Amino acid sequence: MLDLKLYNNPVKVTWCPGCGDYGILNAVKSALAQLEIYPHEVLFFSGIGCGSKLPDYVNAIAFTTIHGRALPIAMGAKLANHDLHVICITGDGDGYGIGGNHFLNILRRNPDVVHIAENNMVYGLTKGQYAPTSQRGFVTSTTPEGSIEIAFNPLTTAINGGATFVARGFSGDPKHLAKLIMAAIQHKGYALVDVLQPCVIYNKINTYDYYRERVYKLEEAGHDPADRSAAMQRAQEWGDRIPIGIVYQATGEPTYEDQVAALRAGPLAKRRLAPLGPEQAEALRREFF
Amino acid sequence: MLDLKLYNNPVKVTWCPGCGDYGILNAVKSALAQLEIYPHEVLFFSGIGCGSKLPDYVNAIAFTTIHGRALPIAMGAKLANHDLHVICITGDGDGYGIGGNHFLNILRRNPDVVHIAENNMVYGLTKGQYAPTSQRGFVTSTTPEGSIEIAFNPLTTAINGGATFVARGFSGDPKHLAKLIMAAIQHKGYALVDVLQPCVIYNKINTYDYYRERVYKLEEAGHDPADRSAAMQRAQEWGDRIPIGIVYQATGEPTYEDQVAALRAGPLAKRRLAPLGPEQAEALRREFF
Amino acid sequence: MTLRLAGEAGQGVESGGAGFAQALSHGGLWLHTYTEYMSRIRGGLNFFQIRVSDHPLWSHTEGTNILVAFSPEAVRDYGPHIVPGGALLHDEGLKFDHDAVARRGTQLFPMPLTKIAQEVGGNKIMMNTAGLGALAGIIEYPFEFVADVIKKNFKRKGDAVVEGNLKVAAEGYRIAQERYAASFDWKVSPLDARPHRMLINGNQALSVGAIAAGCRFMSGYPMTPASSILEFMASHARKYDIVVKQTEDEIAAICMAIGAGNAGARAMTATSGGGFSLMVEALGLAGMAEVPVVIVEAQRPGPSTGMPTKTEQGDLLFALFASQGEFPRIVLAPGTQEECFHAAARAFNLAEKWQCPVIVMTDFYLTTSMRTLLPSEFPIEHVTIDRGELLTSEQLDRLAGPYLRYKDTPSGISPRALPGHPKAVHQACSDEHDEYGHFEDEDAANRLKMAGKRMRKFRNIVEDLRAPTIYGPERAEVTLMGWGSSYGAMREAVDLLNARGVRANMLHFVDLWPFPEAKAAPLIEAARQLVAVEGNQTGQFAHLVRAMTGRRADRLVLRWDGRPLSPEYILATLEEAKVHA
Amino acid sequence: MTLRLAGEAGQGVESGGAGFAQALSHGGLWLHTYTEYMSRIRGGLNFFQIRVSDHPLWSHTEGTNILVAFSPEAVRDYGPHIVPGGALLHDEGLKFDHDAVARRGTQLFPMPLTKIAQEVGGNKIMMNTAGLGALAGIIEYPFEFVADVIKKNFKRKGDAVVEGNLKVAAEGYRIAQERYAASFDWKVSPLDARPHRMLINGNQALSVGAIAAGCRFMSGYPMTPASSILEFMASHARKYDIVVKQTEDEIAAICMAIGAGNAGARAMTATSGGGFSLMVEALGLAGMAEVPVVIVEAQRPGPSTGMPTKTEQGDLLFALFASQGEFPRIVLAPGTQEECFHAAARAFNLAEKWQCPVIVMTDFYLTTSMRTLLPSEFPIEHVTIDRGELLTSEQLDRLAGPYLRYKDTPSGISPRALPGHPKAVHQACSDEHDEYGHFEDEDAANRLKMAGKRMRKFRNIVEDLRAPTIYGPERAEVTLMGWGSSYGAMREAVDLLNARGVRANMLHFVDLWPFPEAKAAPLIEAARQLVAVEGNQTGQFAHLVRAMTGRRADRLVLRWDGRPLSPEYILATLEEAKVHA
Ligand SMILES: Cc1ncc(C[n+]2csc(CCOP(=O)(O)OP(=O)(O)O)c2C)c(N)n1
Ligand SMILES: Cc1ncc(C[n+]2csc(CCOP(=O)(O)OP(=O)(O)O)c2C)c(N)n1
Ligand code: SF4
Ligand code: SF4
Ligand SMILES: [Mg+2]
Ligand SMILES: [Mg+2]
Repeated sequence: MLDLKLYNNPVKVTWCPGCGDYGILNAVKSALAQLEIYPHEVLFFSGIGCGSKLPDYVNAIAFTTIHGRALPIAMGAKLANHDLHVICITGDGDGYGIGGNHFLNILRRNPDVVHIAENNMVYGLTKGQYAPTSQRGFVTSTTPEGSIEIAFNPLTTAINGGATFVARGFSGDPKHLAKLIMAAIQHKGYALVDVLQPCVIYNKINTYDYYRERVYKLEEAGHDPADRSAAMQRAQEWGDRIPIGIVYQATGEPTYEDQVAALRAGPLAKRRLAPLGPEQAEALRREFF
Repeated sequence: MLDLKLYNNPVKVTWCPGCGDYGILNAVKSALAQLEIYPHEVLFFSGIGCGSKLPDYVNAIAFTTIHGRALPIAMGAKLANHDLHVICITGDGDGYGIGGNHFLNILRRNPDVVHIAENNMVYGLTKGQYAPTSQRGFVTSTTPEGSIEIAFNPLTTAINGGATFVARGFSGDPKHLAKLIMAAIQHKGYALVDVLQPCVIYNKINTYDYYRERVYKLEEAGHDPADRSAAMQRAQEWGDRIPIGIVYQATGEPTYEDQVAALRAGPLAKRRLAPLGPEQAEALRREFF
Repeated sequence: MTLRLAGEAGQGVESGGAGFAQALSHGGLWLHTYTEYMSRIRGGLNFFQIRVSDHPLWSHTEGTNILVAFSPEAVRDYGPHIVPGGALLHDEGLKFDHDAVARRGTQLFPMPLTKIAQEVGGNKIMMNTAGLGALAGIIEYPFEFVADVIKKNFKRKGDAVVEGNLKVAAEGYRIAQERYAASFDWKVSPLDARPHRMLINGNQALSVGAIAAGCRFMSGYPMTPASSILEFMASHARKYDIVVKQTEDEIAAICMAIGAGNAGARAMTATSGGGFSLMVEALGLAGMAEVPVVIVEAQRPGPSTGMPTKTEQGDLLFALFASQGEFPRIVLAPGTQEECFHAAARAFNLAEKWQCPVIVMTDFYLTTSMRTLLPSEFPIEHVTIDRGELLTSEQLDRLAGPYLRYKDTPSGISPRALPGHPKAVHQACSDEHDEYGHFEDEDAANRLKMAGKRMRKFRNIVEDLRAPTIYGPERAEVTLMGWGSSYGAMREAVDLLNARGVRANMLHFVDLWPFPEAKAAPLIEAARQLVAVEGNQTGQFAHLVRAMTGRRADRLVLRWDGRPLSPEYILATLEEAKVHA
Repeated sequence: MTLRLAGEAGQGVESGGAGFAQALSHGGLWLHTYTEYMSRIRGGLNFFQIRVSDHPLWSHTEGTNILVAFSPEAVRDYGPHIVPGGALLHDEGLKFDHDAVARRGTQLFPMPLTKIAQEVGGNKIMMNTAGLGALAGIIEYPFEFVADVIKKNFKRKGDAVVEGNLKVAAEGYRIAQERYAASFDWKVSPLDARPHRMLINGNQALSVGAIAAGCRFMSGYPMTPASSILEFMASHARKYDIVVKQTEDEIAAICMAIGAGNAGARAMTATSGGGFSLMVEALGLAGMAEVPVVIVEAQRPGPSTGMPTKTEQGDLLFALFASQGEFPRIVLAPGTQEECFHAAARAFNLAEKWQCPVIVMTDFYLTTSMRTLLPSEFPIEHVTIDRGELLTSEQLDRLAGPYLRYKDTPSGISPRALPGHPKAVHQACSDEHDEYGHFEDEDAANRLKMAGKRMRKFRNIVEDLRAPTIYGPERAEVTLMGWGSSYGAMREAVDLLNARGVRANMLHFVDLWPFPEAKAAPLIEAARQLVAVEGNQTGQFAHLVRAMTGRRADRLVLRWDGRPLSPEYILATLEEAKVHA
């Protein structure tokens, strides 16, 4: 285990006191330390939102991108240098709302990318509008009479869409969450860790207490993550009992990188970049003779 | 039943001879005629693609929009005038690929909109690239070694995402398809009709013969569309046997329009547009006193 | 005089400041408020400042007469903005470098704010009420005005809260007046004439304008500084019969508005630069299919995510040319809150008359700054609603030939029929199309006809657009030229210049595109020294003016540090330029 | 002389035409090909035309010497383009108005094409081979060249197919020569010098340039006329070690390229206007985060879906100003196929050197038109690869202080470290940031520093950019000014004008942005009569030139009917203008 301080940087954290994002930050650092992944070996991507500030607070390579687009940017980076660990941090609006189509598509591709979604069921940074994961009836500044949409379920969507690793954590239990993140990093392929993250300012429904009363651990409930239909069942549970833990995991599926011919000789970014030799050049020209 | 000729217009059809879109066109017209919906009572929307030319070939109100965006435009139109029938025609690339996020979100909203997806599992109009619904291994100009992605399953995605009506038709059986479209139009809420549509030029795998050998009708197989988990099962069937028919239907769910206060007094587009009265005006100003 | 409240997000700087502004407005005073906050929800450093006067104000100005600081950072960062002889009001427990402040000649007004809040009100959170009371005491503004606002604003929280806050405010007032009023030179007294005034910011004014114009549909995706329009419309949806929809992204937002606009509901969306970027493709659809839609582009500093809670006018050329190909669009950039109202109302008329997208450009500064205005500036009930050539049901009943959605006419406007009439079954189309709206994306002659029709429309729009506003003496040595939110700063700069003996005037453009060349060119030509004043780094409007008229601005006064132009900034930059010239 | 093949999509017009062009090229002839097709897969009307000469060609020209028509529509629409004395070659069974054609003085060359195909080849689909054979017979081009191409192109279909086609072509040749060669005036003979020549279109040339420059990653979403770049790269991915990814949309396409570019792979995406619209937000991200990425924008007529398979230069100002805020970007618009190669190669160097997005603008015409070129125009092995200030692993090992990703330097370029080195742990950021890359979206001084750095970079880029090309005599009465694909038409127009005694020259811009003012302004000033020649409706480049230099074009030669500019079109428009002046 590496020293946790390795991941500290001097940037001041700007989250509200009590925000669920703190727990996620701690869990992320702890997972990296336990897996002995050095700051220069991991590439973080995030979008825009409260949660997306997380990479700014970790000493590691990072790219804070634009709202909703962390996943395809991360995928491009992974394909350019698959020696690096790639971890995406998105909000729920960011990752499942505006970024919904990229989410659907990364599921089908299975790159070796970890996706941690800070799911506070609200838009935090823009001051409290409803999010795709907001529960029906949720009252916000843009839904004064309550949301009239069915909440987006990231877990069932991920499993149904082809994800090979799907977990849910709770930021109120950072130790458990760290374990999930470790498992996600170790998983070969796309790994979603959806995190129940209380927003203490804009979500007065899905609070720490709300979750503490409801969450239970799948590993203690005899759940077998390899059982897809059981996983779908668990993924649908919501209300009195909310499962956390690894919901689904399929092993042995090839990653996207595994299947690309051009990547067999090692990461693109590490190849020497030089003009083609005269023979290759001539071959290319001859195609047009 | 109205005269089918009512829906003819003088525009020349530009689809390839044998294209599966012809069967869909016929089925659409037949459904309208059978339901006695006049051309001015129905508003078609489409994106861009071979299939999206369909509305140009029907005498009805139509809006050919941009690639991937028919669904939100249709939703806006429905909210502006919910007296009109709204039918969206999309390709698979159009509706499930670039338009994937709008697809996810219309499922959650349940407007009374019919969505007919011409699923040829390929990009037709741009000359044969793979589509999100292309089966793994499908060889095209952009996947010369075969697609390495898991095919997108519109049916399971729709059911999982909250759709209240999900059906699959086959353009080789336009009569059956017309029945499905009629049921979709009569359904209150979002209704997806995914259509197996052979592209005779660019898809040499999923041909008429391919489907004729495999399709079976759910209504003849004792399937109960109200049974969600049976529906999920059927929606996953692919290979030797491919179900067509109504896969899933939930009745009694309110439509989006039903739940919006401002729509109770009738369609927005039909209200008189006049300046606010002096009292309302004054009330608005007083908010800032 | 300028009062500034500053502290962490969550300390009630904004709500307290707005309340205090109300109290001043009720006293008949004229205000301009200006707020800055950070892109975070708690902590950090925010301020809300109120410039107050006995005559109408157009802008904020630099310098603070009294700073009410709720955090050490507030003292550190904003202490230096206090003018000589000005004061710092703070809780007596606040830790900061007293000497440094005193050395600048600032008076220190420590107050037992926390103590009052706790002991009199029974709750520490009333500390900011205590501060406001104290502020009123120091400037000797009658307590009754403060009390009235407290009663009004805390009403829905119950009597106990009202009572507590009243007592805390009164105690703050009493102590502060006693201790410090005598040594503080600036006072604010209610005026004799106290007509009802509105205290309103740009986004509110724009939303009111939209409601007045019969906006029936709004779709949007939250983005600072545009979100509050969506929120305002949502909170007024039920009362004014509007469908308001937060969408999955900005693409869906503009698409829904286009769908609604095409189906006959006046429709709008609002966003900032990043969201506008996502709307670009559909903007072109509205142009090609000739769909009326209003798009508010509330600018903030870019590129990309940039500075989400700061201000800039950096998106002008982007808005003018966004989307592939060439099509009619209208771009308006109101300069003041009242112009926001009028621009919004006009936007809906222009959109329907010319059947094209209308972009209304504002920015963080204008959207969040409030000014006091007479209600007569908001003639809601007298707004004209002009739907342009929209065929009525009766006209359609009488239609002889087939209905041509894209009829080639001399004006370029094709009379519009809403979907639903049996005689007007028609198609709208994003591909090049014939007059019926059917695909015709091959034929050269048809292309020339239809593109020609659209361009004719574009050229004709200009007749509906307005010349720039002129302010100041007719023959001037210096002409300031600007657009959008810089109006107020330019106007006050012109006054200052003239007061200093420099004959200056200004040209301010609200109607930007199609560029009102015929109306503007002579005015621009006439300028002796033309100074472009813009909140961006490259002088985008100067670029436009040169491209359209050939006239190059002689000087540029640009600001791009995320802060708004102010009269002083304009003057100082002009001075500097002289020095360097 | 120009040969045109025309018929329905699916009749092999394009593949047959390309094969015939190869046969001519192998004879040492110089070619320019031009194709038009419809936005449909079968049916409709397409053509492929070959202009052939014994000297290099720069453009297509109007008028066809011989039309090979496979459908009645081909005769109807293109018959009128046949020059006096020209001929129409057609299947004897083709139904069309013979008299109308004959009345125009066109010779009719009916041929038993179907019959030959069926009887000699055993398959009707060889009819188009019969036509090509006949065409060769009429122009008396030696059959061996045609035979060689048939052997080459049908090889993978097996010997029987090769044999069949050879026999069919020979029979077509024989009959046509016998019957019509004598009465057809234009002949094509192979030249004595027959060095290897490349026959290549703009998209192919651009793709070859990208491969030559070490492009390692391409993501894209199909869109005419850009798709063939993605397809070319996909088909060469394995051989040249490139990751090629078709994405879910254009947003993902540019985002993946940005991710790859930032991680150290030379990355590109390609699209047309509608897709570029969707890329606008991420374009700004690349600008702000300073990520090298190459974006090809292959224009087609807009607005919106427009005319998907036609040509236009309508996106210039959009590309220049797309995305909110102000940031460095580079825009290149190659004018010819060889320039496509060079522009692509330069684009990757410029992107990495200046760490910014580079947009390469082409259009349907340039991307699909082929020209014969000497292989020496494509010095693939001599392309320079300049990655700019990219710190090596060794340099990083020796780094003393902390690594500053966005170091404020005199050039504005911050030396780049790729992710992965222990000494260069760093962050890229879309918000305004400090030199480390950490969020700093509040501080005014930091903003001025960082925005200043980026703008300095932008201003310095211009030193790397090239002046416009001048062609024609130095002192001219008329100067044609243009950009991108109009090069060829302008150049031939200049030759024609000079031949007619009008002293004309031209200025052609490949490097558009940052506008190479210092290099271009004197040339523009020097023009006596400045004529902007552009494939759009509003004169976008003329706008730009006026904005940057103050000089207004004296005349505009614009084309926006979906067809490319041609020498004749330019001349005719100039004539017309004179008449109307
Ligand atoms: C294109 C675009 N649209 C909108 C925004 C404004 N925006 C910033 S963060 C955010 C949503 C935040 O919600 P979420 O992703 O759930 O993150 P949270 O703040 O809740 O952690 C939005 C809409 C933006 N930055 N870019
Ligand atoms: C934004 C944008 N990107 C790309 C295109 C080009 N394009 C037109 S149709 C199409 C895909 C067609 O596939 P699909 O939607 O499956 O319809 P089909 O032609 O197969 O019926 C594409 C990519 C476009 N018009 N707009
Ligand atoms: S607003 Fe909510 S999500 Fe954002 S920092 Fe505060 S508590 Fe966390
Ligand atoms: S390409 Fe395929 S989908 Fe398109 S019209 Fe032809 S057969 Fe139909
Ligand atoms: Mg959230
Ligand atoms: Mg398809």
